[in-house]
Amino acid sequence: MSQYGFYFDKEKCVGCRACEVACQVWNEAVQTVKWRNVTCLTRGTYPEVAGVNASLACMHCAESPCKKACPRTAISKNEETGAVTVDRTRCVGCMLCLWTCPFGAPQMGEMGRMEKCTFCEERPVGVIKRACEEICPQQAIVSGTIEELILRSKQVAAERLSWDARTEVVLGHEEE
Amino acid sequence: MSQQTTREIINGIRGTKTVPGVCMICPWHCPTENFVKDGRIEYVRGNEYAANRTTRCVKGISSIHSSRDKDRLLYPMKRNSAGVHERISWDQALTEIAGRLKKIKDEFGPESLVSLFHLDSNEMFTHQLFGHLYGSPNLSGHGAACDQDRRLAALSTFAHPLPVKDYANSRFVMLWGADPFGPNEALHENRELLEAMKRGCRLIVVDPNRSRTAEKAHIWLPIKPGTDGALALAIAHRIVETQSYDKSFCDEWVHGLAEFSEHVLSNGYTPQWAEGITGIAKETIIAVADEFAATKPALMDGLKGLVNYTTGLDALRTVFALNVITGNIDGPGNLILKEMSPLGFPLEIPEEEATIPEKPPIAYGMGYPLAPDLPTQLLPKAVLEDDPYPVKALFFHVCNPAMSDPNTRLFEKMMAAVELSVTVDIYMSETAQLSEYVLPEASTYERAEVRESMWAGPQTVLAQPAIAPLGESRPYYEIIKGLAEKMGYGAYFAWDSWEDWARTCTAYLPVPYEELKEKGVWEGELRYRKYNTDGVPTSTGKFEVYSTMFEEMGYHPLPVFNEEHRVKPDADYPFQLVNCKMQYHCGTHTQNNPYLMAIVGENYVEINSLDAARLDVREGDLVEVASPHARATIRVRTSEAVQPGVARVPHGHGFGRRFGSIARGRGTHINPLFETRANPVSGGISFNECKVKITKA
Amino acid sequence: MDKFAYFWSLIIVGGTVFLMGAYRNVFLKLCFIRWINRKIREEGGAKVERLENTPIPEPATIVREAVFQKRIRNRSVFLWLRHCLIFFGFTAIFALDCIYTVFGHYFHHYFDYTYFTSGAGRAFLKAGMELSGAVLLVGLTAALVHRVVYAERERTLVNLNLVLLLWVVTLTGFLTEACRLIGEPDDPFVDCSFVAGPLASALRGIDAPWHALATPIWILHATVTVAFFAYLPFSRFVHIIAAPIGRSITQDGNYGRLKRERVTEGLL
Amino acid sequence: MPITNKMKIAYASVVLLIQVYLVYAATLYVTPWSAGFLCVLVAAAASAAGALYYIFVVARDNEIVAYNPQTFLEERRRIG
Repeated sequence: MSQYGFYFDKEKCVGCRACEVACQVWNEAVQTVKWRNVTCLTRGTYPEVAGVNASLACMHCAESPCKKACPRTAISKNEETGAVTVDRTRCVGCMLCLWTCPFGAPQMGEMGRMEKCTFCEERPVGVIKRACEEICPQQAIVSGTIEELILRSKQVAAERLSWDARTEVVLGHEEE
Repeated sequence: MSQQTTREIINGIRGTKTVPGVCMICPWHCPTENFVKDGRIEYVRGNEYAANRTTRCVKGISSIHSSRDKDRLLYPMKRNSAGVHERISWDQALTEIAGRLKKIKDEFGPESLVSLFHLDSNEMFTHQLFGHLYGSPNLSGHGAACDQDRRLAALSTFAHPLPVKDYANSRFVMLWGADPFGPNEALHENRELLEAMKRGCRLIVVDPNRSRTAEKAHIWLPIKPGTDGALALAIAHRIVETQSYDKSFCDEWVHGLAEFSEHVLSNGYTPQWAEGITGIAKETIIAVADEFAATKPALMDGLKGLVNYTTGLDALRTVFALNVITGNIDGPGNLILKEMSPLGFPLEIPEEEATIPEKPPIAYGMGYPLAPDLPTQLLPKAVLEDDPYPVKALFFHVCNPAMSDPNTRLFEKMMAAVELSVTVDIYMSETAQLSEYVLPEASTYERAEVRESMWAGPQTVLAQPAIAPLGESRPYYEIIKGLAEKMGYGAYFAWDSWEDWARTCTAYLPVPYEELKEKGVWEGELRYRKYNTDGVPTSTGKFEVYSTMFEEMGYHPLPVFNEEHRVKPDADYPFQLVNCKMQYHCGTHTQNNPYLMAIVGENYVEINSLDAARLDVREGDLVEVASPHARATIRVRTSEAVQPGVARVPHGHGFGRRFGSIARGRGTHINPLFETRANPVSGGISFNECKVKITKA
Repeated sequence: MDKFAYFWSLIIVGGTVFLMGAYRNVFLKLCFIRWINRKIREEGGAKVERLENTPIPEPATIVREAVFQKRIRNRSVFLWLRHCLIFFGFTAIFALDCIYTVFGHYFHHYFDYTYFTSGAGRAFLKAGMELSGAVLLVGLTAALVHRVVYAERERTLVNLNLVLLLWVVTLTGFLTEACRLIGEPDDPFVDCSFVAGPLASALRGIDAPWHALATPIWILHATVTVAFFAYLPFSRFVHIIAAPIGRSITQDGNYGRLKRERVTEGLL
Repeated sequence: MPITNKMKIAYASVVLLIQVYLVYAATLYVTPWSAGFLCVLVAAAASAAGALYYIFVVARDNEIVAYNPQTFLEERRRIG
């Protein structure tokens, strides 16, 4: 059972929302509300302004809180790919899953049931990119097995520390 | 399992067929792939063989809607006496237009036809029909509203109209008023720049507004609007003073370095002087100048932020001069003088058939001999007063000057005064509503195109029709063919399918036609430092920092910083109006798009929170923005990213839109506020020479 | 084992089964959600504390979402009408029933409080229950018809068991009332029961041993009702308990937006 | 451990309390210590036992067993 998931690089994302629309176009038949959402934030006063953009759909967590919080046990985890998906026939749209999801991924669909990113189930995992990853002009979204993604985030950090004089600690690699 | 391309895998999943195409939303023409299944476009993405790989920007991916949009133009229309557009047949439309064109040519000469287009590759047919056969010299793109100054500055410095950027190998990138991460999305360049930055490339952005690119930059210089020229000259002063330019390169390849240095030093363009004007500390200017001179390879480029001011042309000439004197030109990681692929014209027209126009292009008569494109904002005055010579026929193809040019009232008068006005578009745009004939064009999914794309090296895109044209719309080449037959030039347009002229176009490409058709794109080899082999096509055979072309035409050969034409905010009009673009929209075609209108439906005036507090206005309130010329009511958006004293308004919205169920009635048309101001040399529209006052509505 | 003994043992067993279901499908989950939200706040390293774990929902969204059900209205007016009938019918009859049993059957053991048992209140209660019962029955019949006939076209899900169960409950409710009225023709409030009254007079025509049938029908009604309540938390009807909590806290997706902002701010 | 024994005992005691009250309420309708009342008592006892068995044994909250904070940090790290 290999766990797949998304890796999102905030330094590359410019908040253009192409991933949102690509997800809508690819899942047109089953999607009534946007599964992937980009948040663009700016803080501070001119000219000391800091901005960041984050494109978040489901992170397909290993021990997904939404799966445990659902009173109808409608959310299940795919064994091979680790993709967390919702079963529409069981879901009643009570949105307890959204209350517990740390990333705010579940969306309330127009059909009265919860809809969420299905990690592009149709697309063979590990063979081709997900719809949002394929469209992202900056290639800020990367999908793959967790080991690959963590290795990648370490490589990016190492590569950055090699030339960046300021030894800024990169998120999550404190213990290395 | 053979190494299946991702196309085949997706076709396997969805049972679709892949048809290579091209995206027609913005000037970048990214090669694309359309996935078609029984007459419907299921999915679109970038072409995996092209430089942008499978990526596409938000406007591109959402343009799938225009292949199914029921609000598109579906049949030819003619405006009746009551001013209402009625449906007419193709035959009647083409016969009447051809008759009128012949009558106008006999009476006023071929020069009285002006044909404006945005960027469609099928303009080759316009050039051949209206240019070679009909004989009009006034065929022009939308350069005046876009990058006219940049093209002229590049022509005068490198004798190349359109330098592009090789970010992948660059170590230092400085962008003046350009926002590739924001509205002017340049697909593969964005990815290359970000990957280069990950490898340590420095990004410096000069922009009064905290744009998306400024967000990612290492250094952001929040300059006062319109004063980029002073900063560029100050950097040049620093580099020339410390002699940190590339001496060997300059001796061999640069003309006029001595005059340039003497000019910069004697006129006192010191960083201290620039600090007062631009508001950027002189230490920062010196640090940036030294870092630019020291890091190789580096590149500097500027775009919309500069060209919207009358000082823009000289600023860009200085920026390009800085590239040249530090030897950063046409090498890996520099500005690349793009090499075009050997594309021919689609039709063979023998020399003697072509009619040579007697009168010069209208731009000469208007006093802008060096203007690369016709200054469309001065066209209304020229038409109404028959200024250089009478213009009786206007032909618009996929461009909407009624919406995008300043001083809309004058434009409306022109459209009423002119004898024949024809618009070819896929939507009933504002220009179409004002013109007599409206011909529906097939969208990019329903027509073929052979075109050069904007990758640094030679790259040809062969787009093919994926679905049948909607309603009675026709591809542009069919319209031109119909018109040509009615005008008696049918002999040259004797082809039955688009493949015939596509083969003649791509005859000289080294790739076989079948392979190009299957892949959809051909990429030649990106050659660096082409001047070593091919030389520099300027009159002096060198890159010209002292421009002989300008000298001949009586303009100042060296870039200066004069603000005599600048319109500065004053007491009763305290705000500088900046005409900007939105990241999620690009012109008329995205206005009726449900995906984009869901993200941002209407335009807004963006002002700094301090100004909003002073005006006692909150986010979302309606305010009245008034320039000495006109006024408009629009919603406010307070933001920390905008410089106090500046009001940013995205153009391209509103005008009491009537053409689409989603676009109808949304947005505010801001262009009437801008006066008709042109850059004295290039004739480019200086939108931002405009001061406004904002009051609570 | 007379009627009342059976009734009370039924209530005890049904109530406990209901509580067991509520434990597994609601109580456990709410405890977990509260715990995970606190965990996120402590170890998530979110520098931003702005977002509380259980924001106070604004009433406007609740009214729009729960009472007006804008989402179903967007889909189709018929589905919206059907849901409103069932929603208001069920809540009304449930509330009135509680009032009636508490004030009617229970209080008079302690103090002579006859307002609801024989006073003017009885009439209101009676008419109210009849009305809401009728509304509920109409809604449920519409749901049954719709589920069988239109299910594929409307892409809704066909599970008849629940709707059928509630339908039987309502039907037997009217039958019991009708039988009681047959037994007591001179009931002072017969004019208030505008459904059961005519039904009773109609049934009186058919010469079945109505008096003998009264108790079994009453028992059947009681059994089916308690079965419905007991099965509720295990079935799709758990959304009667869970949806008000979940939907009002997550405010039609707004809570998700706040959480995404919190994650993004953590990246600043 | 999200669901402590303390919570389970609290919930179970509430269930038992309700049962006791219902039995007391039944005394108003069913004369105590008559045959019917005995049935009520048996029903109460059975359901109480069933409830306790269910709460402490059947409804294993294994699926909600300790949420491992390390995996949670893992997911956070993937937003680099």
